[in-house]
Amino acid sequence: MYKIAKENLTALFQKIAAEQELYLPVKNAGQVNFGVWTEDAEVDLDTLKSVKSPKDVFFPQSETLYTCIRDGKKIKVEPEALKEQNFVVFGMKACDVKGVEVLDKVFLVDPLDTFYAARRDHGTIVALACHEPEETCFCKVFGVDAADPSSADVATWIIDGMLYWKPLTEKGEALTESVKDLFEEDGSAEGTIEKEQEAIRGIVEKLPYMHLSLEGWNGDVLMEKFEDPLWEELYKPCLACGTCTFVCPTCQCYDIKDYDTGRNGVQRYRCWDSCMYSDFTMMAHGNNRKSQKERFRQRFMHKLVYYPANNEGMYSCVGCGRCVEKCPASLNIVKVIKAFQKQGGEQ
Amino acid sequence: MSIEKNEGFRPKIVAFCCNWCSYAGADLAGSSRMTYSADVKIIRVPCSCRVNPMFILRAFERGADGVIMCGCHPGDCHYTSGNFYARRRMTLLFSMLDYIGVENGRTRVEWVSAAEGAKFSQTMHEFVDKITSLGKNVRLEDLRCRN
Amino acid sequence: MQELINRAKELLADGTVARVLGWKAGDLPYNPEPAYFEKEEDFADFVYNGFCGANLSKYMIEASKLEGKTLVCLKPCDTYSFQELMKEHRVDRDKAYIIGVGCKGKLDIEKIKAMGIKGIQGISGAEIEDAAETLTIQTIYGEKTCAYKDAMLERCHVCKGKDHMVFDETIGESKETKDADRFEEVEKIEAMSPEEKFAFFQKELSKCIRCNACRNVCPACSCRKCVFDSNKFDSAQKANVDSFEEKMFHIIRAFHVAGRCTDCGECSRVCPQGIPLHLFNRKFIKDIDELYGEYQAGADMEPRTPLTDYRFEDAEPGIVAERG
Amino acid sequence: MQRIGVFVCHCGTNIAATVDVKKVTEMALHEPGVVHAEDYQYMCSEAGQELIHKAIKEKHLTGLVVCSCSPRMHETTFRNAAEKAGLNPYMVEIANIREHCSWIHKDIEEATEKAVILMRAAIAKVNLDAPLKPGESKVTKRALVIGGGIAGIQTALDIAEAGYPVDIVEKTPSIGGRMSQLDKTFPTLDCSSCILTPKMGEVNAHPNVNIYTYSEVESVAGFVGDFTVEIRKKARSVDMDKCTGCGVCQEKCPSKKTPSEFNRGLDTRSAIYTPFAQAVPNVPVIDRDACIKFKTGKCGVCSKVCQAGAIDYDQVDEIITEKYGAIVVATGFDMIKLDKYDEYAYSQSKDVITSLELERIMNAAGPTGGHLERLSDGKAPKEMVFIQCVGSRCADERGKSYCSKVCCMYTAKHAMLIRDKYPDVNVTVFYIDVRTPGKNFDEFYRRAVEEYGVNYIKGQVGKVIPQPDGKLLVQGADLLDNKQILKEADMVVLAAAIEPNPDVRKIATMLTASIDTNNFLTEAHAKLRPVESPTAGIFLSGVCQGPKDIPETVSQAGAAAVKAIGLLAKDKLLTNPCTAHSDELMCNGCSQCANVCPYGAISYEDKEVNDHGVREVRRLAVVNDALCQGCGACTVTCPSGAMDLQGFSNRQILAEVDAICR
Amino acid sequence: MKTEKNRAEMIREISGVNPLKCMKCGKCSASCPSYNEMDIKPHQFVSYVINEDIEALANSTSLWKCLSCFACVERCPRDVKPGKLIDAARQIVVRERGQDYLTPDEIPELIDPETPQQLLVSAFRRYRR
Repeated sequence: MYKIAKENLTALFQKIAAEQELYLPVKNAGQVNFGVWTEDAEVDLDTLKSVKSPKDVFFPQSETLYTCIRDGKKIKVEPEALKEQNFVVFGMKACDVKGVEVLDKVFLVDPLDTFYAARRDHGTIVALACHEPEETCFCKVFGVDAADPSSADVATWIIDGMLYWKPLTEKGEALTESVKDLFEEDGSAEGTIEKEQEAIRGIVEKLPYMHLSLEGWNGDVLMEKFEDPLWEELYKPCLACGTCTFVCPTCQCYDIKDYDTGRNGVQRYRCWDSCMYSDFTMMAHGNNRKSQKERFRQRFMHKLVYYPANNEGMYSCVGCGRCVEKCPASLNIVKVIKAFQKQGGEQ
Repeated sequence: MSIEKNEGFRPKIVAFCCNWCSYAGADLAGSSRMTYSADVKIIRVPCSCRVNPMFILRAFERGADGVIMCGCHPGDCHYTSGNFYARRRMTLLFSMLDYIGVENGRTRVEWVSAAEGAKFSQTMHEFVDKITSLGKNVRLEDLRCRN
Repeated sequence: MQELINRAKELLADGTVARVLGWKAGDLPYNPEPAYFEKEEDFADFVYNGFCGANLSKYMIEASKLEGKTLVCLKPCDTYSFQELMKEHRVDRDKAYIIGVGCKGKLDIEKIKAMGIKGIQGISGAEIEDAAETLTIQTIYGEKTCAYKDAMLERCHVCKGKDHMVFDETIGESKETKDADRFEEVEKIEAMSPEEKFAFFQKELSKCIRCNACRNVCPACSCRKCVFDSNKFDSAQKANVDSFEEKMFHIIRAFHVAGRCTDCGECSRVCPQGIPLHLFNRKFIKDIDELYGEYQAGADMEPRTPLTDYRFEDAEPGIVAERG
Repeated sequence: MQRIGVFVCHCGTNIAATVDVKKVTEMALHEPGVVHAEDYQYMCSEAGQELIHKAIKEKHLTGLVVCSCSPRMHETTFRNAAEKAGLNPYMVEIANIREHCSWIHKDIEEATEKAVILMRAAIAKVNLDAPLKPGESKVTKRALVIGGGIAGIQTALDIAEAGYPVDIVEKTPSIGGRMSQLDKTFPTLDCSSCILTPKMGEVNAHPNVNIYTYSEVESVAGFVGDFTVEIRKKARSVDMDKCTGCGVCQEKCPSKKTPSEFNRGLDTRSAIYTPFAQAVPNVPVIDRDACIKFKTGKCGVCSKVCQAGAIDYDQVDEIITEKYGAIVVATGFDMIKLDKYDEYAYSQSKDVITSLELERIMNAAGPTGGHLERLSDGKAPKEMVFIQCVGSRCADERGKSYCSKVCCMYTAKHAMLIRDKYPDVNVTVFYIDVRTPGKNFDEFYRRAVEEYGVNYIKGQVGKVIPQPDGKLLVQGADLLDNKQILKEADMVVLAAAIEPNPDVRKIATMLTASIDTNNFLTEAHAKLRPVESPTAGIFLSGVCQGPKDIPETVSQAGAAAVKAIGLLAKDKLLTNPCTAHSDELMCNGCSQCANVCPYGAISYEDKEVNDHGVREVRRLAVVNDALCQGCGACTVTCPSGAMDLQGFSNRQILAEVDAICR
Repeated sequence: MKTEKNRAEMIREISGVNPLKCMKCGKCSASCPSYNEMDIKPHQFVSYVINEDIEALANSTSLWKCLSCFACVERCPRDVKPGKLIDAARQIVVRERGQDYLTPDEIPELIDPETPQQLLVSAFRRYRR
């Protein structure tokens, strides 16, 4: 176990960034999102949640796949290069790391998404524990421990002005090796961290959503949930914007579009899609989800039923609470789960 | 930015001209052999009120350095009131472009009648000079379209 | 609030209305959601407090298609939007029973959180009846307080006034909350150099994730099919691939609502990235006021808006350059 | 995918000397969709057109791009050539490489490069062209004239003479209008009714003319060539077929206290009345507000005395629906109200009158039998003062900003007539400017001064003060002498401004004809189409379009008639196919487009649509092809882009932009 | 001393009047109760301002003969309001002299609150000569 004083973090970032790209929470025009570290970037490790999840480090909102260039009446296809440089993501929270696991199960299975895979191969995740969880958090419901981001490559904690650094994987070890001279070793760190973890878990217990029950949600209840008349009520406030899907760490749908640049050819790119949008999965014959109710249902059925059905019961929600914070109509997955629970109770 | 510095820079300029006055004015400039820069390319529209702000932004997106719209003089519109609507639309659009920091002068509206060939050519001269002095449009360009 | 509930129940019971559109209490102290109430027992969850910022006018587009009348609770500023929608034939006045509800300024949870208040468990002082000037906030990390005024939405600081533009009846008092100049921010930007302006908007807009929340919440953006979703115009955009597209979207959106935007402030309220989107709309409003005479969208039923009207002596577009 | 042919014209050396036409032709073949490209000396020649014909046939072309002179020059030529070869004429686009390229550039390389870009833009546009077909609409061979004054009468007569049936709708019980109220006309001083009455008789007797008096236009639907108009024929209470016009009923009517409209309220009339002796038709109406029978149920004198049995108290308003191909508006004018001009004491003294009131006083059939006298005491005046520009040329809201145009001349007429008939009466005219543009007009004014000794003083009157002895103290200024003048007068005549008949606003709305801030109807073009409204099929006659005197009115009335006849003479109207169209699945029905349409071509209907499986009734914009002129104002107003213009569609213009910026 | 141009500009600014709107109808002179006592007549005021001959206006008796009755202001058909021009000229003269007979706090005690403000102000200018 290593540690470094908080005020020396800039030196750490400089050192990492000298070797590879470094993504971390940066405040820009008042909002914190993951961005590339630069000398004048305003790093913000105190804000609990970035507005967008850091998933776009691995799965960018838009990326070009290939370009078609016309030469007279011939067409040349130039595929986009894959990510080849190593990079580090610093400051991801336990829920966000779990979000990447959810994405892995989609993009790293056959057929392999090479663009995503390349980014995963070259990226090292340094996670940071949540020291002050908030009322919108419900990660524990989905088995995430805010105090112990242990599925990352490196786990860190900030306690009393010290950052504690614990490499967990080979990638993590390698990164540690490259910056080791900035660290000091601390044999008694485990104890300090355990004490902090107890405190965090104590706070987590007090959070309003902590006892949300997922009973009745799994891969086996497909038709029953799908046909439930409750959806007819729930979707009504939904404005059909894509905020929930775009801030979500696990939403993985994308659309493929073409952009004619004129002289630089036609670029085929993919960009995040949202099941809330009216042209979601639009096909030549039209759209198979005609109403907002159907599109709204899709999002929650996907997270709580379809995904678990295909992934040994793993939900594709990690309880980060971003949708709770950002929905313009104050709708969110918690309200949906609770509504079904209430209905179940009544029955 | 001085004009000297931009020597060799050839701006791309799109001119929207209404069919009844300005396009005819441009024709008159041509038949009177009044030269202006080849960097100006004219698109014929029925009336200045056909020009959608999206056309103008699209031109900038695709790498235009200046966009000028010409129509009949106020009160002379072939359709009686088209250019009045166009005038308000363009005033607001230009004001918004100015507001978000696009250099003043990249857009212009000029009323040119069918008899004003000389004015058309003179206006294009001035506009090309202005755009040349402003240099390449970088604030409203889509990088994907850049060479 | 009880008066409102009683009246709503009464109108529901006597068949005047088939449903009530109001707000349902959320599961956190600050997240009530727009909801329909059709049965007496539904009202257990009915709430109207400082966090009911949502402008329900837009929901009336869909509600106008339903059988029977819908009772809708509109705050003074919401009624401008409703009237503008009436003017555009997007809502049916005959299908609406409007209760003009009082307003003492709506709260912005983002502002409260920006004060460093987190782990919120309870908030008192936000009820519409409370005369308190201070909010008391219970959090996991202890009790916090903040002035009601400091937690108000930006739009409430430039409130259009306490009068409802259209209503069947009104319930509750409103409070004058205007304490700032509506165009101050716009003027500040206008005074910047082109480079500063560009940097300012580039920075703000770079946060845009094209979630379309601003568009979808906007009562003026009521198109069945937005140009940015349509292939017909060759203008579909789903993501901002280049920074140009951020500008394109927001400029065109502001342009499309120019002269129709009532300045209800919903766009800025809902932006997940806190982009001050009202600065676009307000710039157009300011220009319209200065160039074509003061105009408040939604304040009347005159069919022509500033962009569908003209005067011979209107300013030339060159005025933009002349103004500097 | 289109199969496009590109034809590059040399225009002799006009193009070929500056543009490398061979290179342009070669470049064309690299463009998507182009299957044929060739160049030729003169594309517009017979031989050139033959090349086009051949290529269309052999290569099965679906679109053409001609790189040549301005489309304003030969677009029609090439469209016709395409049509002859069986291709839709609207599948042709012109790249203007002469006026916009070869003639203005000197450098061959530069000009060639530009010509290629212009060609690309045209190819991009033709790629998105769709075949268009001009619409046809029928023409109902009947005209409607709204207003039965001299303007309406003249227009109706001219149209009727050309052989088309015409209906006149007149609001009052008789045709004749303002002119029938005038005594004499300038500058010839002929008697107004002597020249008007025969015209009224002529129009009444004309087999092609049908007059609806005491009637108003209720609604107008349809469009050029095919208007449907509802006319409300108000209950006259007198059977027009039975009445012989003997006038006994008017004599015997016991209710005689209603102010006479015709005499401007200077005297009274009976409840059953014809406005004036020469009224056409000479059939009285019962003013139901004044009639004792209608008010109390008791009376019925007129019915008893009528030997023809024409009185019909049970008559009701009748709605007549008729179709018309053309509508002429001739609604005329009235004097403005003077209630805001307290300083001239109009409402305080009976001896302060308007010029139109003076006309009635001067008229032999008027309230004083043509004798000039003070209305207060019946005495003959000795001093008369005329005040000009009362409410005309006024910058504030009390009056009108425009010059009423006729006042200078009729005041000279009045002054002259008074001096002629009553040489002992002194006449003073306070004027700001004397405006006399017109044939023999200035001579007329000078005669008033030189031969009749009318005293013209440059300067406005500030105040008219009624004196206890009944005189009027006029306080004015003489700007040329730099003196303030206090003058005692017996009568003061105010040249009040004229304004369009207030009903015109309602009528213009029904017709969707545009109107200016002063309520004058707007002409389609101020110089070139002065008697047409921008709305097709609507024509303007007389003062409803702007202040004018009788000869001008009559000439405009004739011009409006010619325009209407030109329209009625057509069997069918071909409509411009480059019109706007609304996509019903995208339309919001918000009415914004209708607000900017200068032609009233957009209406709304509730229609059921099937939006990808969702069926619902929506309010949708519908463009009338016969009315739409294709300006495109609506397309930009439409936020969703539902409204698009054929031939200049959004995607086409964007494609041109893209091609130019590439 | 300000230039005549400046003074003319000031008169326009103070009065809010655009003298170019005048159509020389003379209704002001026709309405003026003090006409005979004035050397420069009301309808002539505009020319002096347009020609920037403010010195003549400043030395004119008219400045102090005008009663500020505002008949001309009321009746002017062109919205030119000569009474306001003359009032503005008066104000300029007074300002240039730097006179101040009353201190601001003395004024409220002396006046009837019903009195129109404009009358008051112009009366002060007129009588403190």
